This record gives sequence, C-alpha cells and structure tokens, in this order.
Amino acid sequence: MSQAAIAMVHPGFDVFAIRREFPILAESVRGKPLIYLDSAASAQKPRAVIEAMVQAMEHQYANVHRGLHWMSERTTEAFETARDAVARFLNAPSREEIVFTKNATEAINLVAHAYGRGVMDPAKAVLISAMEHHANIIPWQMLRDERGIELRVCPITAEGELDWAGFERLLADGRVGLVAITHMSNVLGTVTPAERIARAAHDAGALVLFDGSQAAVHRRVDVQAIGADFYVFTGHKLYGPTGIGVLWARAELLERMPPFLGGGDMISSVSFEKAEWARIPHKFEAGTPPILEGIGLAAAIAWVERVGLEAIEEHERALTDFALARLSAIEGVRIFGRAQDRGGVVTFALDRAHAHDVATLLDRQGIAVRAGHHCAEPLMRVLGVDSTARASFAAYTTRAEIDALAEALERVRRFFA
Amino acid sequence: MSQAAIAMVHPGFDVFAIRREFPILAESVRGKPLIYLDSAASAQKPRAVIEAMVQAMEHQYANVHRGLHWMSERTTEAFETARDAVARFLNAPSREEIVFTKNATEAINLVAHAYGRGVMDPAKAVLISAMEHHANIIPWQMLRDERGIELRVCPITAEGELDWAGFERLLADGRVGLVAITHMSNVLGTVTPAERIARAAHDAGALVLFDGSQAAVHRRVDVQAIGADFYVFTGHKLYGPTGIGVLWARAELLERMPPFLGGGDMISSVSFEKAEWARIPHKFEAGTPPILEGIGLAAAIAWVERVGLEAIEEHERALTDFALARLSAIEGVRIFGRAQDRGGVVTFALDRAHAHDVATLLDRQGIAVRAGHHCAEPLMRVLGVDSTARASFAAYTTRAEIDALAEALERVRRFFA
Amino acid sequence: MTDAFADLRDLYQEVILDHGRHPRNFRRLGPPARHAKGDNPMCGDRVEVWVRLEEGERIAEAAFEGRGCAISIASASLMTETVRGKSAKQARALADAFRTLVRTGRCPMCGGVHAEDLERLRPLSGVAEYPSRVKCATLAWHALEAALAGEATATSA
Amino acid sequence: MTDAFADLRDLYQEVILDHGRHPRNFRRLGPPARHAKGDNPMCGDRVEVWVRLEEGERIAEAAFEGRGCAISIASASLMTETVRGKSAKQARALADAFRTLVRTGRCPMCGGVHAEDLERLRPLSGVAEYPSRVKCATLAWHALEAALAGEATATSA
Ligand SMILES: Cc1ncc(COP(=O)(O)O)c(C=O)c1O
Ligand SMILES: Cc1ncc(COP(=O)(O)O)c(C=O)c1O
Repeated sequence: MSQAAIAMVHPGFDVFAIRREFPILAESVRGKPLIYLDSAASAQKPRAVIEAMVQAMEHQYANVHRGLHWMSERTTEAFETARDAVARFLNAPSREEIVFTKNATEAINLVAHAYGRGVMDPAKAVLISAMEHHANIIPWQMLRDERGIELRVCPITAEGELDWAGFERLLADGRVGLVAITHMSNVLGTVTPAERIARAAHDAGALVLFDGSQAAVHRRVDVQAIGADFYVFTGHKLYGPTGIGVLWARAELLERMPPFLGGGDMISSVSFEKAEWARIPHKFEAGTPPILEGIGLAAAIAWVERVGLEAIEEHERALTDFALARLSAIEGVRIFGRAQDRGGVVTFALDRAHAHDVATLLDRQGIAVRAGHHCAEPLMRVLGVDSTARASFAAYTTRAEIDALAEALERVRRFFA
Repeated sequence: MSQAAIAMVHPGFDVFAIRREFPILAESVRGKPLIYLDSAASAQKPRAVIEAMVQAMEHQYANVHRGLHWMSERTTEAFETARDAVARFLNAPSREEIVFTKNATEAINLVAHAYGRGVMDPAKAVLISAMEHHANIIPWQMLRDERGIELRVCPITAEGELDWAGFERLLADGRVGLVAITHMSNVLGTVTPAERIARAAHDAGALVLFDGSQAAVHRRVDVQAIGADFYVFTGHKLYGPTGIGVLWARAELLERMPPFLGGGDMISSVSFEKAEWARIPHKFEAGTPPILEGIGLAAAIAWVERVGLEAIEEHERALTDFALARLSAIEGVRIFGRAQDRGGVVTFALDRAHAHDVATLLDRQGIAVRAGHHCAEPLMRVLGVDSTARASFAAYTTRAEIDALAEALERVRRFFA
Repeated sequence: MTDAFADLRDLYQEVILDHGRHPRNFRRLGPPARHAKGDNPMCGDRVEVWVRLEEGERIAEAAFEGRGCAISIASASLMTETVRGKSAKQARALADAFRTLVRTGRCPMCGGVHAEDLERLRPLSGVAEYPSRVKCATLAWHALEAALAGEATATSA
Repeated sequence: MTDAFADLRDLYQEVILDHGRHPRNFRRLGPPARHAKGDNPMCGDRVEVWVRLEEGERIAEAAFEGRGCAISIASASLMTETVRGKSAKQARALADAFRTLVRTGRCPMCGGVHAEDLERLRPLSGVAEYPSRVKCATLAWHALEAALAGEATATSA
C-alpha cells in the first residue's frame, strides 16, 4: 500500500509529521541522516515522553505513596495515572491487575517465581515455543533446574508459524500447567494466534502467559478478548523510557501468588516476626517504583493512542510488505519468517556475507539494523544460522528508509561479491 | 556552624548557587515557596541530570550491548561509563563488581536470592539491626520462611546507636553467616561504624552487607576501606533518576553466586537444554538495563563529585546541628535519634498532635516533611510510637528553611494547644 | 485562637479539632452490641467500633475507641453521633455519601435525605486534597460497616 | 571494484576482504601441534587454532579453522601468517600490541621490534570504532594464547 493509500484509510496519519516529534531522527550518523531500523530492540522517544519526564523532574517530583505533602500527593497521582493508562491500553478489567516491573524480563521472572515456584504444581510442565526470546526461556529453565518441572518446546513451521499440530500434541496429556509464549516473535515477526492459544491452553487445563514485548507495540491488545491469564510488555519498546515493564495478570492469580521481591511499599504491616502483604498490585512492587518511568510510559501510551494503534499497525504492515518485496528482490538475500500474520520486523541473511559485516557496512551508510542472535539463540539453531540481520519498523519509519536499506544492501552484496 | 563558616572550609560551596541548579526549588506549593525537607525519601534532580537524560533521548539513544550500529555503540559506551562512575564513587576495586538493579530493594533481594539461597549455608543466621528499613528486613524474613535460616535482630541503644555489646553477643556463637545492616538509618540518622562492624563480622566468620541507601548520599563511601562484602544504594536518593539501584559485591562472591533473574544479556549461550551465564556483572543484569537511568545516575555522581561529597557532608552536618537545636527548643517536641555520628535526617514527634496532622499542617505552610513509619515499622515499635514526622536535608537545603520549619512547627503546636 | 491560623483552619475546622481532642462516644459497648476493628497499618491508625441495634435494625447507640490522627478520631466521633437512630441501610448509604464527600470534596447527596447529617460531616471534606489522608477519614466508617455486616475486621481502602 | 565503495572500504580494506574470502592456513594440524578453541557466543564466531612449535619454542606453523564474520576470519588468517617464526613470548607480545591496536585504533608499538608485523595487521585497526566488533578481531589471538599456554579453550573478552 502506498503512503497515500494509508493516508486515505487513516487521514490523520502523516509519517513526516510524526517524525518531527522525534528529535533524534534529525541526527546524522557518519555524515548521513540517521536511518534507524532497530526499533524492535528499543524505540526512539517522542517529544511528549521526554517532556513529561522533564516536567516531572523540573516541577513536580517526590517519592510516591505515603507522602502526605503536596509534591508527593501530586506525584503519586501522576504515577498511579500511569497504571490507569496501562489498564486501558490492555483493556484490563481492573487497574489493580497492573504490576510495574523494571522490564519485560523481570515481569516474566516474577511469574516464574511467584506463580511457578509459589503456586504451580511441580508435577506440571511449562510449554514454550521454539521462537521465544531468552527472556521467555531462561526463567523457565531456571524453574526447571530448581524445581524439576518439565519444559516443553513447541516447534515452528518452515514459514515460522507455530506448529499447531505440535502444539496440540504437547498439550494433549493434560500435564501442562502453563503455556508461556510470545505474542509476536522479535525475529520472525510472526504474530501468534493468541485467542486460539489461550482457548487450547485452557481446554487442556493450563494457564497462558503472553510475552507481548513486541506485539503490544504493533497492534491493539485486549487481554480479555484474548482470554490471557498473564500478559507482559516493556516500556522502552513502546516509545517510553527504559526502566519500566508491565505485568498484567488476572486479579485472582495475583491474589494467590506470594510476593516476589520484599521491601518497602509491598507490605501492610511488619514486625520482626512477620510481615503482612499489601494488597495487589502493591504486593508485587517492592521499593521505590519507577516513578519517572511510569510518568514517561503514560505519556508514551497517550502518544500511541493519539496516533492510533490501528494506524500504526497499518502503516507498519504496508512498510513490512514493501520491505519483504524489496529485500527479496536482492540477489542472495534470504528472509526468515513468512507467517501470514506478522509485524514490522524483517530478519534476513545475505549469502557470502556474515550478518555482522552486513550490519557494520550498513552502519557506514547511516543505517542502523541489528545483527546477531537477537536474544533468541535456540531459534537461530532451528533456523540453522549463527547470526542474522534484522530491520525493524516503527510509526516513524518511512518507505524511503526501506528503499535506502535495499540500496545499501545491494551495495554490500556487490562489495562482497 | 554558620553558612559563612562552611564557605570558609569549602570555598566552592554556595547553597544558593546550588539551589539554582534545581529547577523544582523555584516552585510554589499552596501559594508559598516550596520548602522540600523530604530528600531522604527521594532527592530532587539537578539540571545536569535532567539534561543528560534529555540529551540521550534527543540525540543518542538505542538499546545497548550487541548493537553493532553507531547509536547502539555510543549508548553502550555512555551506559558502561556509568558503571565506571559508580565504581569510582564507591572506590570499588573493579567495574565488573558493579551490578545495576532497579533500586536498592532489588539489590538486597538479589543478595538474599543469589547469595542467601544460592551459596549461604542454611544452618547459618542472618543478623540485621532494629533500625533497618523494610528493604533490609523483608528479604531476610522471606529467606527465613523459605529456607529456615535464623534471623537475628541487634538491639539499639536509647541514643539510637547500634548496641555494640548486643551485636558482639549475637555474633559470638559463630553461627551468623551474613550481617546485613544499614550504613545510615533513614529514621534516626545514625551512621553505623561500618569498618568496625565489618571487622567484627569477619572475625566471627560472617560476611557483611551494608544498606547504603542513605549513607552514600551524605558522605564518601569507600567499600575497600570499610572492608564490606556487599554494598547497595539507590539512584533516586543520590539526585539521580528513579529506576536504578546499585549492588556492589566482591568479584569473588559474584562469581560464586548463581544468577537471580534470567533473560537476555545475562547469558553467554543458550540452548533449550541449557544456558551458560555471562561474565559478571552481566550475569546479574537480565533484560534491557536501565539505560537512561544509568546515564542519569552518572550525571548525578558527576554532579555530587563536582560539588564535593565532603562539602555536602559538612553542609548537612551544620544543618542537622542547627535543626536539632531549633526543634528541641520547641515545647513538646521529642526527637528520635541522638547518635554521635549522624546524617541529615531529623525525626520528631509533637505532643498532642499526631505526626500525620503535623505533616499536613506543615504542608499547608509549604513545607514538605514525611510522616508515618518511614518503612521502618519494627523500629517504630522499638521507639514506642505509631508514627513520627521526619525532616531530611540535602545539598540544597538552607538554614532559612529549617528556621521556617521551626516556626511552622511552633504554629502547629499552638494550633493544637 | 485567632485568625492567625486561617490557613490551617481551612482544613482543620474547629469541629474537627474539637472532636479530635474530645471525642464523643469514646467507650466500649458490651454485648449484644456488634463490634469490628479497623486498621490502617500504613499510618498506625486503629479504631474499634461498637453498634447496638434495636427493633427494626435501628442503631440505638454507636461508640468507638482507638488512636490515630485528629482526622480519624474526629471522623469516628462525628460518625457515632450521626448514625445514631439510623437503620443499618441508612447508615450504609450515609457511609457511601461520606466517602464520596471526602474523596472528591463534593457532596452530590447533600440535597437528599441525609442533608443534615452530611452538613455535619462536611468539615471533613477538605481531606479530598490529600488523597493519602482520605483513609484516615473513612477508617471508622469501614469498621462500622463491617460491624453491621457481622464481620470482625475492616481494613481501610 | 571501484571507488564507489570508498566509504565501505575505509573499514574493510582490500586485505581484510581478501583474507576473509580466502583465509590462509585454513586447516588443521595434527599432533604434536597444540590446539585451542575460541568461542564468541554473542555472535556465533568460532575458531580453532593450531600451533606447531619447534626448537626454542619458536612457532613453526600456525593454522586455524572456524566460521564467523570477515573480520574474525581475516584476523585469524593474518595472525597465522604473522606469528610464524616467532617465539611464544614474541607472539604474546604481538597479541598484546594487536589488542591495543584494535581497541584504541592507535599503535604505540608500531615503531618497535614488531613494526613490520603490526603494519600488516593495521588494516584491522578500524574496528576500534565498533567496540562490540573488537571481539571478532581478537578471538583468534585469544585462542592462540590459550594454545600456547596449553589450555583447551578461550572465550573472547
Ligand atoms: C535505609 C534505606 N534502605 C533502603 C531503601 C530503599 O530504597 P529503594 O526504595 O530505592 O529501593 C531506603 C529508601 O527508601 C532507605 O532509606
Ligand atoms: C519478544 C521479546 N520478549 C522479551 C523481551 C525483553 O524485553 P526487556 O529487555 O525490556 O526485558 C524482548 C526485547 O528485548 C522481546 O523482543
């Protein structure tokens, strides 16, 4: 779809206007205008996010909760408003179900500890997929090694989709207690059929956790419509600051789970003998929370809502289609991930050139892509490669940038020919 | 000591110049100029910190580690420079010993998990003191309840100092494996004799962790001179952003400890069967680290070093002496904590007025103090109170502000008389 | 006291100071009075509330004991006065209206059936400016509702 | 190739491309050659290095096998050429100088005894701009040092 066509569908969506909201996009790298195609690793920040954080630090800041003074009351309000914003963003039934963590990784570890060690039957298995990010592998391996639970891995198809027959087979014995699966692969771009996964998991007596670190950035998520039990994402990929992640879980689960980290703010009363836990979500938020980061994340969500997640999704879909077509046309380019339903990341390899050399030579042309295993080493083995390059797109990415990528890649190919 | 006398000792120290570096100090609250006496809960941020974070978000930002492109290389450099800054700040023998966490609370939990559950002999006890913050109580209670280790509590004297005879008695049987103790009480202001504690602990065969959340803000810390094994502090109290804390530990301990959180960045290689941990400190830093927060913390440390920790310490000591004198002179004011060696917090109660009412009525006069149990509920029981008010000082606090506090408190007293 | 305290008194009106200092109905009631505890561990406020019901579930007497800040003591004291003679249902409606009052500072029901009672409670509406103190004002009411419901404890929201 | 690639070639000089494409001494050596593996799990680069020593601990022959990016393969290939004929001690000194070169881009020892060898290695100095790629260039050297020390594996720093 052309930019004009997108503009017709989402009349408000103007990628050039959006770009002007991101100061960093005016930067040059190696004498060339920055072409930032690494948003799946971390997105750039719009002025609205930067300003919200500056505004807090310059005009309204104190520690939150229990501060009886004006600055603390106002800061608490701003921070707790972020919780409302996230609850709306995920269509969570209640704001009490939103737990702030430091990143998506901590959110998954929290579940592995408080649910996996605290509540789950150790005779049950955890089922992940072959395309998980390390953040959704290692915590379960650690649980396995510590508690002896079984870890199952669902295979993927040649297109990079979940192998549905395999998935059902792995659920069939009713011994899976938790399905922990990505909602969108950070390597293949594959968007998994969340609703269908949740239904199958529940039918097999398992709960389901979605790693939405990528998905939540690229499309509207509705945890109730999906039927999820746990959903996690991370602020810095959603145009927000680092230092904040989100765990959403059904209240009933959070109530049953013991706390994870202990400290201030997560107790209701303490003696040296005994502590009583605070109500959810505070039970899971020990210590001073990411106050400035919450304020930044709320601004990021407001920004995304203003632009429109649907518009962003459509823009990225058009870019992805275009990128797939452009890159496939280059001799020796191999693309990984051809799922029907996919988001804005395109992972590729170039014959006769190592991904690291590709990334470095693109960098010399001002283009930022990622190369390596993308924190999905087991998937690399499944794909039979050591390392791949990845271009990923955001609301501010343009067709011209993808053209530039294709041209630069063509040069790299010829350089190595 | 008068402001002039301080100026003589530290000719560079000018509290009014310092105040101009903190935009928020120009704010008004309830029509009165803000008098912020809640820095022990969280300090305000100087322009240098705000600007460093803005600079990153506007000009130089990407995810760190493994990014082969310019923005990622430069951001990694900036973030890793923060590690150097912290290592220098604590006089740590090596930068690899600096682990970034989300706050001090996570840092202590990390030790309770990775050392307490992973390495420590469960037949050993953990020794804390009666004046710990919940952050240094709950993680050990959770360890006790999970692993059955014994938790011992060292009493304090009427002055609010560590009861040294009691401390030695509790160490005497050689069964303490870890002493975990505050380096400065956030309620009593007491600075504990860290070197002496470390020596006694080591002599008794125990390791020692210091909770430096308050101490590191008020005086120069040298982990080697102290002889510490673990030291933790938190960014937001050190004029830095929220969302970042620090664990320092001797390399040899970090090497022996299993990881705590699992995910990206903390492994060196992963298959579905097995993961190999990355080298320290990365083994303990799972997921996207607090990048912007690290950059902010580095700026905060640079700022503190520029002003001079010794100058800050002396300024705060003079303020504290002044505040103790001023507040003690008010009828019905009771002060908690009369340690010889103390930092800039003054906790008090007013006869016939509840601390919450005091705080609210001070707030109406533009003065921010904290009231409650200050996340040290067990200490409140030891002191025999439900709730106290606390004024705490920072580099930007003035004598005039303490005068204003005393006058406002006098009004509150008369109001309730 | 003089005008010199105007800035303090706009929140702590005379009636609050008075009830805070000299709480009414500050005593225990024996059986068969119903009884519940309210606990606000965050700030150490603690109240116990007793209600004695008579024919038709009407509150014949309410009393309390406890410790806490002026706001929580005054609120408990005023409560014991206002709920007297009310049915359990009316008391719960009043509790709802009161919570709205102290959370929002507004009193949509002040024109309704409980107009007079709410006017008596209105001096507490200033706490709406201090979200973290709202709990102090509502603690006794939570305990009252728990007692009416036959529960033993309430923890302030 | 033409000047059209000047911007790429300032980092990937002809010699790197050439050695990357056609690595020298790309083979195994049988016993008694010493042998070590080098692994850079971060990017999947992997080399194995063999050294055959003769009288006086002099390196008679060095060889490698492995896979990785052009930088790591070229670096390994150039290494096997430059260390030939050196004593173990000289090879270690060269390794140190080389690490300085690729970490800093500067070559303080280029005027010293190994001037000629370092000149041959200098095309790799451009990686100093890319701290995360420095490992690629140093991997084979770490393996070499491990082999000389009689260790089986080295992991690139
Ligand atoms: C002595 C002490 N320890 C630990 C903490 C916890 O710090 P944080 O909330 O940043 O984790 C604090 C501050 O709240 C403190 O004063
Ligand atoms: C799919 C997926 N899951 C989890 C993560 C981890 O996010 P974070 O590093 O912010 O914890 C990422 C990003 O790195 C990701 O892409």
